[in-house]
Amino acid sequence: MSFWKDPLKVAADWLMGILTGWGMPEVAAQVLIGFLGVLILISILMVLDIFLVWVERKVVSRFQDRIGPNRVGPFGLIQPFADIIKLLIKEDITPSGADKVVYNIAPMLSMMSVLILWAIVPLAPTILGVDLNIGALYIIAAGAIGTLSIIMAGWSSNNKFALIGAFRQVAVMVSFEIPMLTMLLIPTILAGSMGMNAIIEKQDIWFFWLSPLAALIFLITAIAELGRAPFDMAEGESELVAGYNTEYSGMKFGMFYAGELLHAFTYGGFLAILFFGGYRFFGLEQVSPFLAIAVIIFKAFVGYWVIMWIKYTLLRIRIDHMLAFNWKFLTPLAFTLLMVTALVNALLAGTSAWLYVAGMFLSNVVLAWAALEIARSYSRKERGKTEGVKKVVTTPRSTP
Amino acid sequence: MTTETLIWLIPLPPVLAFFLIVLFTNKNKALSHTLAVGAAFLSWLGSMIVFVRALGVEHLGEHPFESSLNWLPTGDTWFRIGVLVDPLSAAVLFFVAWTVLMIFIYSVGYHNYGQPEGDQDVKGLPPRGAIVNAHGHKHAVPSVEPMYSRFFAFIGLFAFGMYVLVLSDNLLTLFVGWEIMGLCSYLLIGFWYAKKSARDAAVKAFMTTRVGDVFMLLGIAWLYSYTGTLNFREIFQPELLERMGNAMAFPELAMRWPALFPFISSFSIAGAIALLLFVGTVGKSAQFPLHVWLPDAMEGPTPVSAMIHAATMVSAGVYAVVRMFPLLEADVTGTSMAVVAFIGAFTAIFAATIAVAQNDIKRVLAYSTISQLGFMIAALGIGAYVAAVFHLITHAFFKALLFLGSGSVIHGMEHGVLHTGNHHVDAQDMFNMGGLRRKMPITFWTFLIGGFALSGFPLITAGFWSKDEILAEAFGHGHWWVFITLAVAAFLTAFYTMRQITLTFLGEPRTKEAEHAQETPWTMTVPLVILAFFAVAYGWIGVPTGFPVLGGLLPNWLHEFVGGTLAEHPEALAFNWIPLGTSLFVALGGLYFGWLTYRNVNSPAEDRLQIPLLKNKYYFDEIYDRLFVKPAYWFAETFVYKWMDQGLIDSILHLFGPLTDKIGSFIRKYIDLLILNDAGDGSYKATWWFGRNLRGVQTGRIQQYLMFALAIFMLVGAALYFYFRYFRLVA
Amino acid sequence: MVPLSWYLILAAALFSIGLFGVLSRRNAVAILLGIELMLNAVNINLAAFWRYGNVLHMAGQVFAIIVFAVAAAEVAVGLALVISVYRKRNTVIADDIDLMKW
Amino acid sequence: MTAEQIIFLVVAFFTLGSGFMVVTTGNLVHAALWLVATLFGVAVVFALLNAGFLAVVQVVVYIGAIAILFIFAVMLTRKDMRDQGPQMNRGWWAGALIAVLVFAGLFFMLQGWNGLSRTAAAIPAGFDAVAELGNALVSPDAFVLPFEVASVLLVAALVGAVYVAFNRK
Repeated sequence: MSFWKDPLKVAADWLMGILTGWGMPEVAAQVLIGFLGVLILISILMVLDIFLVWVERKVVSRFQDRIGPNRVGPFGLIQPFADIIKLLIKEDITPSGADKVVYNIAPMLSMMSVLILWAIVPLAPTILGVDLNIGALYIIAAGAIGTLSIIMAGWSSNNKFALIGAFRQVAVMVSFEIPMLTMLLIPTILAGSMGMNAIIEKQDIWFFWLSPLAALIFLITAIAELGRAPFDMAEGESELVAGYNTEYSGMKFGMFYAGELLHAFTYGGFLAILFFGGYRFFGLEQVSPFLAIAVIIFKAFVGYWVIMWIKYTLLRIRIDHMLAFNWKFLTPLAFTLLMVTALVNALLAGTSAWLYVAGMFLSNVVLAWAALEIARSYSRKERGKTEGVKKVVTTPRSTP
Repeated sequence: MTTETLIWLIPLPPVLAFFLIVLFTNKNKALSHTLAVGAAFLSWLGSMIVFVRALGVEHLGEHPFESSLNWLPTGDTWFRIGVLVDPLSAAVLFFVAWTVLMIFIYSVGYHNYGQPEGDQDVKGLPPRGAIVNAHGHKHAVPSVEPMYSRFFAFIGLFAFGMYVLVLSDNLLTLFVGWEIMGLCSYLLIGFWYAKKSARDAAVKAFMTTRVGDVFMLLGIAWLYSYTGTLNFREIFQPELLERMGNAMAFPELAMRWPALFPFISSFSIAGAIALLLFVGTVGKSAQFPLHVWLPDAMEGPTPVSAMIHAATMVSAGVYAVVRMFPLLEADVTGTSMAVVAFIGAFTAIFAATIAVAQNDIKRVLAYSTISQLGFMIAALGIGAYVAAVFHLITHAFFKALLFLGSGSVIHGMEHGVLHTGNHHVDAQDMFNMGGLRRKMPITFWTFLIGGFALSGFPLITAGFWSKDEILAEAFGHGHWWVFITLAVAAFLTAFYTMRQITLTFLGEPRTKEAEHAQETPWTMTVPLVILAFFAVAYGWIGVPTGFPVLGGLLPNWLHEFVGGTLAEHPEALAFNWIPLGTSLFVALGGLYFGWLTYRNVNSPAEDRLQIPLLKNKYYFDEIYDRLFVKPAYWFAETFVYKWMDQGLIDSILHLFGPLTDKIGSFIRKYIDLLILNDAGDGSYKATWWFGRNLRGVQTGRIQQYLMFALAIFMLVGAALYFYFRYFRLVA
Repeated sequence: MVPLSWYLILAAALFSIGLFGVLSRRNAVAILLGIELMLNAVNINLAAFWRYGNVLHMAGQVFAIIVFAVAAAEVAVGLALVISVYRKRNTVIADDIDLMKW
Repeated sequence: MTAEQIIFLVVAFFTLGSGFMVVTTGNLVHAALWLVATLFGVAVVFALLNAGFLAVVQVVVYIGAIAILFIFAVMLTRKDMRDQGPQMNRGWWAGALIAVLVFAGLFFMLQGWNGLSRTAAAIPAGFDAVAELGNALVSPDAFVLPFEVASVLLVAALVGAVYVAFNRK
């Protein structure tokens, strides 16, 4: 077994040998090695995160027909480091009425909720933290911690804008968790397992082709979970200043910011894993784990790029529309899709692969079309109501 | 429709009419009598169809129309009820259908349908007539019966009972019909219930027949317990009859006191059962000694009398004996037959003598009925089965005719009474009549036919043939004393019949009312004519084949037909001149002497036969009064009421009164007030006190409740835990 | 290896703490918090008995799942009631909500 | 003392300590956050018991939904953001006494039970607890009826909660 086939195991065995050679008990050595692995992963992720800041700024400037950071380093690549230095040396303000402990824990939790997701992300068949057999649920569980961090931040700031922003964001996250969870169940059904590796192994045909609608809904809910535009009502600058992180400054704000970026990239990764074959690319993953890592990073970046594309293209949606869209459209659609998928899967399982794929794909298309038709007729009705109301002469409101 | 289905349906129309009239149409007289007569007509029609079909069946006795269904579950088996039409039933059904229909039609006229309502009429009394304004001056005309609909309802039910009785294939439903008729006779005799005499007569009839019915029920029960069936054809299986005829009825009695009760102990089971059933007939057919109710039953309306005495009820009694004749015959000792023959013959002569001295036109007929029924019973007693049935049928026709005729006479007389306005004149007393032949010609001629038939006027009338046959049988079988007794009775019959005709129709009117008597409407005369036809013609079907000249001219159809009912076909008797001569002599002689004696008699005083013994019916009512009624009253009044109730029980009760009072006051003072009352108050006070002091516990604070609950739970739980842990844990 | 007793005692302690919260806190929301602790103690017991009993028989886990559902239902209804009461009476202090007394 | 025992003890003390804070802290939002900590501890206990599914569901349902709901409820039912006055009622000592007694009683009863020191058998190789649990929940031979009843209960409770809390104006 060479380093190039299974680098993680070789490295761990090598370290174990060194540590036990130093007279360390095996258990302690294992814990230490695990701890070391986590540390390395997080370090890489943080570096990646810094790079993501640059990517984000570059992409948005391109969308907005600008050049973006270009002074510090080649293509402005050093710019994020300059930003970090700026954040670190800024005054760290804690509002006078703030609940200090909670105020300080919140950004950490926010960052944590993103980082723990990477425990289950398979970068290659052998390079992954843990192959949890309940991986899909784990994503939601991690999202729950993110929710908690936001409400902690909003409440502890002792600022009404922060609190309102937190409430909004939490409401959105809790709501969109439901279709997201449902959509996580579709790869689960198709793969017959919740484990990430098992899901990837099953994708001889991308699940995207089996259930494009599920991938779309997952993308939408992921954006909502992230609180990014068009679902960024929580931090709508014009009315809430900056939402739950209004009172944060310096590196604490930086953690929220970095957390969000990394979160977006992570969801891009999950989109790739759940629907686009993860590290698999025409057998490249079999050649070398490092190629597999390259493949999944590339796919994650594509997903991230789509998320950015949407963010910088669409307008912000009103909070009630956001929730109504979720509860009245997305959730029923997700449930229906789950049932249809389960049904078609059960009906077509065992038939020829082509028939299976075609049936799955068509059922998704038909369902999407039907849902859009229903939504369209409903909105026509709503519009009719509104137009009817318009004719009524409004009386000036009495002063409160 | 199959004959069996039709037979099932025959009894239904009258009972439907009964319910319809009672429930719906009792306000409407026309509708009521239409329903009743229509129902009677339907039954008549059905009966006639069944009769004609029965005639067409060869050996109907062996293959009767039969149909039955499960009725009562009796353990593993069912008690089945059903209908049966064998030759006997068919013959009886024939005359029942005719007479019932005639009586129904006659009733319409009898109850003055179409006449105005009387202003003085009361419900429960006969109509007294109404005053109408016609031809410029006031007339008294008969008024319509106030309870017109009620009458038709009752006779409908009565007809139902009779049809059920005739068509039954078992003793139980026969008894049901029997009892329905008993009820209806009670209701109809007491139809004018406001009259005390009618009430008493109804009660008397009911109670007297009840005596017989109880014995009959005993007989039925015995029969059922012995044979396990009440179906006629099953009972009359020869082997079963033989077994019953040879078995001793009272073996213990015969063994213990053979000398004391030679008579009773000699009965076979068949004989004993037959005699018990016969007692029922004695009651129903008014045989000695249970005959007393029948003359009193004349209190009812005349169609009822005709119904009871001719068509149905008394016939039913004889019919029952005829039905059970094989059982009677099965008695090897012959004791029961002798008893029956004796009762019949004695009743025949006994009632005939009484009839001679009666002045009431209907009472004469009543006693003549008893007498004629005695003839039939006596005929059965000597084994003259066919003769008894023959006489039963002919008698039904001519006696119905006579009763309806007498009703017509009374009606005519009442017309005269209304005309004169003298209500003290008894319209039923024959000495108030006379010379009615000119006033009421149809009634006269039909009555004459009926009377001659009753007397046995030779050759023409039906009565002659049937009575002659009975005498011939008695003579032929060597029952000398029966023959002589019946001959004397026949002579007396002819005598009092002629007396009746003479006093009623011949001579001159003895009262103004008789002068103003009028012929009755067609609804009454048409039935008379029809019945008169049968009273004459029905005899011709039973002319003995050995009769000189006439014999063989017509086949003796009746003998063939009815005799087929029995398992052993009875032999026709050889002809003998002695009984024929006797019957010729008694009939013609009786008639002649009757006319001779009474052609000039104008008042009861001149009637030398009005001797008190006969007039008072041998004092039988008085004897029964002393023997049964008075002691019963005494027992009820003096013994039970005065001594037992007032003396013994009341005194004990009076003892109880103060005692109870004492106990009550003691209980009230020391238990009620002291314990219960104060305890009640105390409990309320305690509740109040506890509530007052414990309400602090109910704080409304959920957590405190939870604490209490948990504390108690822990205490109880700990107690239970330690109990089971340390005391109950085995090993 | 951890013996079963440790889990059971942990559950018992957690249950008692929750019970104390239920009995002693003034705020109705806090009482509900105590109830949550008690339910979790029960769940620990269920899971522990599953693990230490027959692992192949899933009753313990299934009932833990059902307890989750019941807990969610209880919190939803309980908090709805608390909010409703707060709207009507402007208080969530359990001792003040004592209308149902003598 | 094995590593597992150490981990268990740490988690247990963390859980109990935060649980104690839940019921004693004066600040209700802190109480809710301490509750989150407790629930997280319980989730770790589940994980120690090899009930991974329960652990994750614990986090999803309790922390992601119930705890959030509590914080919402706390904030919706107050006039100002700070808690005033004592958070314990007057009879808190009685509650404490009963709680201690309950614990003592449970402890006492557990002592008398002979299955107490039982150790867990090893999980059979190839045994997938999640798949087994899934089968048990929907198998007609097992727990499909309680499962469905629980889901109906949940729906009814949610509808009821909406109805109760709905602000009619």
